Amino acid sequence: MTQYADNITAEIVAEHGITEDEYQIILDRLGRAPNMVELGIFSVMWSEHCSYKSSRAHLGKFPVTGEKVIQGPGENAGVIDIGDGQAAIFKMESHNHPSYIEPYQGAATGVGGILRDVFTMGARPVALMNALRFGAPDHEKTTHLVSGVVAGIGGYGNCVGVPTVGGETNFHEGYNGNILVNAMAVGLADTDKIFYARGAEPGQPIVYVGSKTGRDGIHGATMASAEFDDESEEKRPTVQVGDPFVEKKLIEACLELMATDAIAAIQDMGAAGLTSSSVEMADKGGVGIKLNMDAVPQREVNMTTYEMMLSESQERMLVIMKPGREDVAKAIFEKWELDVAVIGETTDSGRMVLEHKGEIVCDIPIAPLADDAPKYHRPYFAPEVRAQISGKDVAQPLHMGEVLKTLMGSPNMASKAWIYRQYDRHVMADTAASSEDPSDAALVRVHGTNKALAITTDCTPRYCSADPFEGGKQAVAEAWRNITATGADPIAITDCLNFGNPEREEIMGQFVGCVEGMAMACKALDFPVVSGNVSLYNETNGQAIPPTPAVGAVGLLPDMDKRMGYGCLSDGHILLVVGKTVGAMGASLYLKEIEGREDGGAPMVDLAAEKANGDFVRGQIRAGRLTACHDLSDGGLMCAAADMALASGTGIKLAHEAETDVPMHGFLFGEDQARYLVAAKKDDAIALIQDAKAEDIPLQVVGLAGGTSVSVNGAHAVKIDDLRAVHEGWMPALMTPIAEGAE
Amino acid sequence: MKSAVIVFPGSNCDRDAHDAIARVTGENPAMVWHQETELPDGTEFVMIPGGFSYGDYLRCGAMASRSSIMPAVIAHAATGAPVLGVCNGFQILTESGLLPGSLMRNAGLTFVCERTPLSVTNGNTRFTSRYQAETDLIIPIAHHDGNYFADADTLDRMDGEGQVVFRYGQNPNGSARDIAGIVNEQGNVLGMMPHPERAIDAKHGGTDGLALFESLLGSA
Amino acid sequence: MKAKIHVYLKPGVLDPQGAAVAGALRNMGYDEVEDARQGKLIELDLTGENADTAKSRVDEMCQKLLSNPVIESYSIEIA
Amino acid sequence: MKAKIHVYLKPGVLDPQGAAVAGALRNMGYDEVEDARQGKLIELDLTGENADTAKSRVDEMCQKLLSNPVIESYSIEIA
Ligand SMILES: Nc1ncnc2c1ncn2[C@@H]1O[C@H](COP(=O)(O)OP(=O)(O)O)[C@@H](O)[C@H]1O
Ligand SMILES: [Mg+2]
Repeated sequence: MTQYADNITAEIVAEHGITEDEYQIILDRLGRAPNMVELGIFSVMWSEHCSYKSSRAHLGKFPVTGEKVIQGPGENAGVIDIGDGQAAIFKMESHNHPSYIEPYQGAATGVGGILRDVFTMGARPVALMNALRFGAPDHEKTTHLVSGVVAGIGGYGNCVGVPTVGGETNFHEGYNGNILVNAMAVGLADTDKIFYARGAEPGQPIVYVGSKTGRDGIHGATMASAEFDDESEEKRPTVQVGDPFVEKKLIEACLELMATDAIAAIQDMGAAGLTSSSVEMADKGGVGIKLNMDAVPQREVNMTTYEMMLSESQERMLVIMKPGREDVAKAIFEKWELDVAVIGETTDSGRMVLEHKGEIVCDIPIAPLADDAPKYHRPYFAPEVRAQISGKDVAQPLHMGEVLKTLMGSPNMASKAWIYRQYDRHVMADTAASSEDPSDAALVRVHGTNKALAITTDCTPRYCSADPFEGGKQAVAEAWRNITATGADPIAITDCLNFGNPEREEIMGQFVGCVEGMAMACKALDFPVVSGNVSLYNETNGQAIPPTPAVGAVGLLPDMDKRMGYGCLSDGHILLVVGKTVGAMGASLYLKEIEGREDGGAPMVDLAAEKANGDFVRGQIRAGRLTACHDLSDGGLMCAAADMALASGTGIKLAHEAETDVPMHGFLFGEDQARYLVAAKKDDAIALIQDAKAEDIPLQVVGLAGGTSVSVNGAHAVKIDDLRAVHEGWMPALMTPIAEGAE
Repeated sequence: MKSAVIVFPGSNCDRDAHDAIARVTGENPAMVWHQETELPDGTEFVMIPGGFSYGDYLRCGAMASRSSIMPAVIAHAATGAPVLGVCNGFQILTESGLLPGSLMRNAGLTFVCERTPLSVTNGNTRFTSRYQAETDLIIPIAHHDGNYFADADTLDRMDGEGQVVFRYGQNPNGSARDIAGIVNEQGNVLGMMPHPERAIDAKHGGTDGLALFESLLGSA
Repeated sequence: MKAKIHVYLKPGVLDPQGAAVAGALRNMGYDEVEDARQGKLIELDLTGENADTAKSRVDEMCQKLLSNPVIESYSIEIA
Repeated sequence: MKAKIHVYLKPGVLDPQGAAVAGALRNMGYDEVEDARQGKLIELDLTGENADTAKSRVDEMCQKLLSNPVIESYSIEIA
């Protein structure tokens, strides 16, 4: 007979997302039945969101160390060394479910949360990125979700004054019922001023700072891990509201406090707020915790301990201070008009003890909450490998220029200016390249230096659906390539692994495949994973999203004067492709947009070629040989050429050699990996060709810059102006009809 | 030139303003917290930076313009000394009555960030003497409420007196008469939505904002 | 006909604007201000004569566009 | 005591939000919407007992902070 405390039933336990087996573990660890507060605490700590119970077994496959890694996964964000005593701190996180329910606040609080992960560690946030996936453009909810999410991201990031410098946006019917909102934040700190969640010792005061606690988002963490059904709109009141004004003050106040030496450990209150922040610091420091709930700043009357511990009110932090230094925090937070209160202390009991209105309302050991959290080895199977498709298997179109126009005006290729115009990209005055600029990665100067961080987010869900393993490799490789194409050295990545229900074997198979592919690419490219986030159960009524392991990557450009972009093409420049072209068409943009099919295998990623070609390109950039460089990805060579032509206002005459066995459409639109389109003046091109030969790098002359059209073999011409019209026109046409009055 | 940058809770271009001034004048400006009641002794130039003071809640600039430092800024302006408000700073200047009119929600209702073509319509102010009149500039904007409004008489009077200093090439926000920046009647208080402090370096948004700070330095 | 719609935040939903306004008023010396909330007021000019029809149509508009049921409630007055 | 303050744009001041709301409602098929205006409703919780004093203090708050006389008017209700 299972044991229950007063007022608790099997149903209540189930509502907390705790399985019967998990409940038995709780009984075992406590030696008694948990009360409501304790049950709530276990439920959030053991939710998928906080415990990674389905994914942990596989995340260990990622390489997480390296010469430049200061802190890998396990803290609030990853930390890498960028030289001169400075570090870049970054992480990406999902806010998928909340954004579907309330797009503005869901996206806004997603930005707020990821910023806190970064400034908690002592970094001043310097850049934001966002990776968005929406349903089909003509789905009834899409435009409403797009406008809300974009306004929310902008509303928050613009107000806190951190530039949103780039991102990616896909539309696919697979996201109709579950959009993805992944936000990434990057910050800068001095290597000797980094703050951790670990480091607490017994007898230290616990200080609460930021906004007051309300009843927001109670059970948000468990909701974020639950599958949707048609009734989920009913769950709406749990969505929390963000206050970017308070966040901005919190950033300044925390950085001011961090400039003192008063902090022992610090942690933002994210999902599961007060519970997870206090448990994580206690667990990492190996201490116990005692909180006086009466001292918690409260926004509403009569809040219970259960509510306070589970609340997800935003813009709050928990600081464990060195004894006697509470006044330092008080003075700073009062100056910034933020709440500040000593709410407890660390102990040597190894337990979490909560006292409210004179009664002990919770007394549980801390270790099981964190370490003994369930960890599942969920069964899975790998999807069947699909056959490769090459140009020869696909009918040749009549007019390549018309195909190009269709692709450049298609949802995934069309300009996203409608989105990024709503983001302040220039605040902090260090943005050297952002969404609007012809650069494969955003470039953000390290303030006061001539160095820049190169930042990109990438993932091609089409490939991951076709082949999780190759798709996982490709996501990492494309990010590495995008950083390389700017002339920067790729350093490390963060990720956001978005998948369906892991209790389904084929979904778990996608997850494992993607993770293993990513891990392999990270090892081959010396590109370790330093932080990340997993978002599972992205499915509605049994319909899962396409597997979407978003990668956010950071590199370093040592000398801004040697940066490379793809907007400086002029008449007479010679165009060349670095890397081998065989014309892989499986799961390509061409197949989807022109043939209306999504079948075929994903393009194979030859990681050795990826590394060799990338290192070659970077070397040529630094040698000053190139005038333009663009990685080849969606839509292949001709789309990359169109990007260059649009950005430069100069046409391109492409040449396809008839005698090769790659047909013209495979040559133009195939999505073979490890390739770059580069441009060089004639003399430099000759030297480039010689170097490539010497280093055994595949290199092919593919065209010449000039004129006002993009053409192939003197035919198939399409005017740059016509390309611009379709490219820039698609998204405004989609969004204009819904002028929403309400913010 | 001794300068001061006023910092409100929610200001977020204060560092950018500081760096632009330091670069052009060679002297670090004082960063003055909104709760102060006096400017540092000898302050010549005051800049109110952009951002979202008080979150832009209620009305942009409304709460900041009632801060305790503002009487000192108003008194400073009354002596004829130069005061520049950029973006949220412009909103604070109109809210505090130092400049006429008001900045309303953009006509397109969305936040707009872009590098905007501007023309200098009065090159004879102390803020613009280093620009040629009618020169075209590219300076970034980034705002939600930059739609300048004033009644027709005020607009006519400002046009007549040369108080309109910058106009947009392509009106991004619905501003009356394409107004991007104005000075007061005395010509010592300038408010503008575009961000000159984000256009002082060829690697970051160009250098078209430099001449504004150089003009100020030249006129001091 | 005119409809006045008052859109306000549901109780318990954080109201950052209201909190900032209350703080600013107290800073200005209005110590009697304990709390502030900010809502929207939307006025519509409507054709048609029937107040009941108008009210039910406006109710629909509120549900579909004018309010965000996740965080807001509304009330309608027809005059 | 509670004060309800209604802040609205003066006639003649263009109201982009109101215009957009009217346009959106008509796009959704509500052809009866001739025009829309958007204003603010601010509710204050006040200490004190005297409604007249409260009203004159709130009037001051409106003039000093809550409304912008260049573009806005206001009305006050004490309850
Ligand atoms: N959601 C977004 N937020 C900001 N910028 C975006 C977003 N989506 C796309 N962009 C920008 O639009 C440009 C084109 O995006 P994309 O086609 O994905 O680039 P690429 O294929 O070269 O990686 C990039 O500069 C990118 O940063
Ligand atoms: Mg790219």
